[in-house]
Amino acid sequence: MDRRTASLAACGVALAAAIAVPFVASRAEYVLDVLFLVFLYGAMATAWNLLGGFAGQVSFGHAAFLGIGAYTTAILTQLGISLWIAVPAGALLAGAFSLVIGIPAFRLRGPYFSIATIGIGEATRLIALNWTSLTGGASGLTLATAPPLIVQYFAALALCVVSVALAAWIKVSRFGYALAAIRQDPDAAETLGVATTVAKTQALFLSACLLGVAGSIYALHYLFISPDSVFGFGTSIGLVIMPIIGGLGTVTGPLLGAVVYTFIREQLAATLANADLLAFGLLLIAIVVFEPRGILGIIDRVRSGKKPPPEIAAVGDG
Amino acid sequence: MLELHELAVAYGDVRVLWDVSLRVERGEIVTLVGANGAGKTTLLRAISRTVPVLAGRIELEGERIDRAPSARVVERGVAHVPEGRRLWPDMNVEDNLRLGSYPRRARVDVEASLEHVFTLFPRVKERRRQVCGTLSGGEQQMVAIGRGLMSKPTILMLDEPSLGLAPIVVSEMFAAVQRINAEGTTVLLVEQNVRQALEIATRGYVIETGRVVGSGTPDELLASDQIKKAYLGL
Amino acid sequence: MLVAGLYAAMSYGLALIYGVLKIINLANAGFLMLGAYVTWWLFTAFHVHPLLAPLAIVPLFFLFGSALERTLVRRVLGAEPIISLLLLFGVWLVLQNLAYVIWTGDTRSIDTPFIDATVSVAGMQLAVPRLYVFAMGVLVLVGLQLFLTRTYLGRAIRATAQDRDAARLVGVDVERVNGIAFGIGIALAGFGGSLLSLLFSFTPDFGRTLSLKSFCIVVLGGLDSIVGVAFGALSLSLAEAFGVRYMPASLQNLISFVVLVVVLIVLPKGIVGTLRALRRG
Amino acid sequence: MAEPILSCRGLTKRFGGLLAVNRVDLDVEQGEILGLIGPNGAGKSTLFRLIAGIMHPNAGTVTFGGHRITNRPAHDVCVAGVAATHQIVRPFRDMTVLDNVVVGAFFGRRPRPHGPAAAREAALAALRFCGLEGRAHSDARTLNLSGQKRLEIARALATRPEVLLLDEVLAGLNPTETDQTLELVRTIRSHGTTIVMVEHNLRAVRGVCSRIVALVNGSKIAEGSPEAVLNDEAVVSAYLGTTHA
Repeated sequence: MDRRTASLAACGVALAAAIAVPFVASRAEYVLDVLFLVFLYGAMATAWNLLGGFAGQVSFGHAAFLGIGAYTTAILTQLGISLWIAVPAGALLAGAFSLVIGIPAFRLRGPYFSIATIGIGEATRLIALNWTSLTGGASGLTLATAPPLIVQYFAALALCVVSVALAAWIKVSRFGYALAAIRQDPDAAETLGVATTVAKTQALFLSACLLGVAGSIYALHYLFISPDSVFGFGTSIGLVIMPIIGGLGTVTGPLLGAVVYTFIREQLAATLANADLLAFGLLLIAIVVFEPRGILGIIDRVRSGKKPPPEIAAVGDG
Repeated sequence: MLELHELAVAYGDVRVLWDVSLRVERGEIVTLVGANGAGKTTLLRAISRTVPVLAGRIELEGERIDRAPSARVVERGVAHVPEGRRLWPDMNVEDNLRLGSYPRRARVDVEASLEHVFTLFPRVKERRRQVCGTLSGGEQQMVAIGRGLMSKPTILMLDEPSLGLAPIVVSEMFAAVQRINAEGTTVLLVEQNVRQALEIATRGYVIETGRVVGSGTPDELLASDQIKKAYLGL
Repeated sequence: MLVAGLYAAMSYGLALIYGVLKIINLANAGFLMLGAYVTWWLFTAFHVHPLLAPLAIVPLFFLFGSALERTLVRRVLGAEPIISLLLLFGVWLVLQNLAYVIWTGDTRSIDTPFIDATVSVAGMQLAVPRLYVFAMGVLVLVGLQLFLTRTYLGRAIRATAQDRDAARLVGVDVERVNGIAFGIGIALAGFGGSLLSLLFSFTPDFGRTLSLKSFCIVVLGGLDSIVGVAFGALSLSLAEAFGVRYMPASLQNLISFVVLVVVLIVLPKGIVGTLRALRRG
Repeated sequence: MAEPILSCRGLTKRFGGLLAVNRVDLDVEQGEILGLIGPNGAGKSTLFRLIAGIMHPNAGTVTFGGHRITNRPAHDVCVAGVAATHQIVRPFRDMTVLDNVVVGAFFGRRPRPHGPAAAREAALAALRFCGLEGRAHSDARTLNLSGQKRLEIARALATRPEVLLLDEVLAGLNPTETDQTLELVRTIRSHGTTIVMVEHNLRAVRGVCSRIVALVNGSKIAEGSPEAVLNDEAVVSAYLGTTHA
């Protein structure tokens, strides 16, 4: 059995297990709740990774898309509109917004783009906070009814599967080659015929739509959303951290990162406020300094028994 | 006073110099000639310790400097005026010059060194308050040489001082180099203006693809066909 | 308007670190916040007058900054810019949440008679702390300008920022300059935070808004000049002062973000950089 | 004579006060190997970047196959059929050698290969052509300089160019590698691709080019057969300098 078949088989087994869980788990409620979060975060991290990992455009403002999805769905359901319309509307609105900001923001490169995204994320949060007539301002929005947990569970699972499958397909497609080329050397990519701005905008759009759906599911799960929760900087931080923990620019890395992220949050957030973010900060520093390829990098290293790639700082100046 | 023994230099995988040996005696003007990409600039950078040395020795007055940090080499009296002048464009002329006397040894009598540079290049004095980015090419080159002199070097290394300058300015430049040499500073010169450089030199070395392929007095070099070969591939 | 002094003081560290090390100090927000908290803590625990706090903060933060450069930042200097950005983002997270853990998320403020004092100048009632902060901001900028133009070390820092190799060729130890510049940058952030604590109440999270303002200021002014930073600080405080007349005060913070994004996109070299390019061209 | 496949008229580029390229006219005939020579700072690489769309000129036009490509973005120029290599090699360091070339095959001039399998096939063909197929699955960063230069060429070839711009592909190579690369250049031409090369190694230029253009300080000073240009008094003094007047 070659590697490809093996990994496909592993995916199949994992998927079957995930489908079976609700029917066999003993403390189903609790297990479902945790797994729901893993899948939701996994989908979100995978979505962020399309732009941040594949194309190397690190965004600190991706909460904006989650927030738009969440608010759109919340507002439309309050008006009595069916979820079959409300959720896609949230996704499309998030996507449309990404086009509006992507066109100017992609004139910036690397770190400048990243800083602009902090500003964009913060600006959308402030707008949500102050547009009281639409969003209810700081007091947030409350939804009347939620679909049963098992439906939410399968929705998160489905979104996660779709995101990961999309990422896996992109990785080997023409589009994926364009993104990888952009990440490593945008100028060289241009001279080989890659329309870099177009490709980056497409990645951003896909990423935003997926996050829009994730936002809808989030709103339906918690039944309460506020600018500080869905648009908050903490959300954006989580989106950056999960893929980095797992392995930036890989297909399964963000999912692994989501598992670690959910675990640390569940364990630490309860014991001490903000201890989880403290841990993420330390983890981030450690990863960047010691193994920028994240968990998958560590696995790779253990497996091949090789030394880490020569000092990332080896390219000194001069 | 400066001796290179079988010096080898590489950037990563790319070998640039192979077994280069040469010597510069006190008071000489030694010119390195050779086509673009032959490794002349790298040779100077190896001496000023701004590229790592792979193998071989560099000795300055008998002391090995091939592992010393660049600051130490400057302190020992080697000034390197790099290709393309490399001034600090947003600083004024005087600040550029004053920073030239950064080594402790040179910080005494800074005013006297400054006066010395101004006598050598009166035009620089006129521009002393001007930001370097706005100077003409010739003026920038004068400031770059002046900055090198501010460290009170015993040996001055010049990399392509005539690059991009008008012929009249080039002549001025070479006259200044001769004057600096007459005042007791040894000069190691890399030039693409071969004829004029050899006119003021005591000796020259021909470098081709990272190796020394010939040496001798200017007349010997000009008479042989080594130079034409090195430059024009005849 | 008087806030401009504060804005300038807290932004210059960012510009200095960018100028010399060519990395964007995303942790600036954390150090601002830490400066404010240390001031508050010295005041409540040891009754150190807040005006004296910088005497401790500046050297302490300088040492911390150089140590951070030596241990962590140095390792990522040659890597892609995004790596150093993520590293400093991690440092920021750690600082911010350490503050949460130590001092909790409660809003803090410093309360002394000095804070409430006012003077009347030309018929206007002006708060003394605001005047003081403005004066200090100006003083620090002038002091820095003198340091950078009059001393060997200061000139070496500018030289390294403009052309590292050339600096090396005149004997500057550029690795040491890196550490010093990072230390000064962090010390300035701490100092800015300390000044801030005189004007505003704060939480561990408050650095973010201000840090974004710093980004806005250095981007407006160009990432490497004191005059630029002063100019950027003034422009932003003016824009805010005018802005609040036409929109609710709660949206005031939005102004800097909008300016940031617009300037990044329209004038990537900043206003000062653009003027300079025009003058040279 | 037939229409030149590529031609520049009055091409000018300023950097601040410096005229890097000064009103240069250049015609490239179908099927030739044109050499572009000149001392350091003559503006050769800038001229290349202007043609490839990496930079845009302050004045003048570039025409390719009868269409103006001035001010078009670099990726458009590549898709139109003008590919360029970079003077300083710029491989995608974390990709395999093959994947580097696949990028070129996937994009570049139409008709493009359909699907990943076809793109890999095309990329392998380009690698084989450049003698790199043995290293197809190595990481690009593990190639030595000569390998990376060949990779630059293979990547550019994979975009199926009609005109290939080679920027100092010989710099840093030893004599054997130089000869191999020159042979490769001849083979590429014999397959119908027109080549313009910037080169310092005049011996190589003399051996391989059918025509030479010399630039000094941004202006064209000579043009013609290798023998004529390399014996031109202005060119010789540009390289060797003038005797003190």
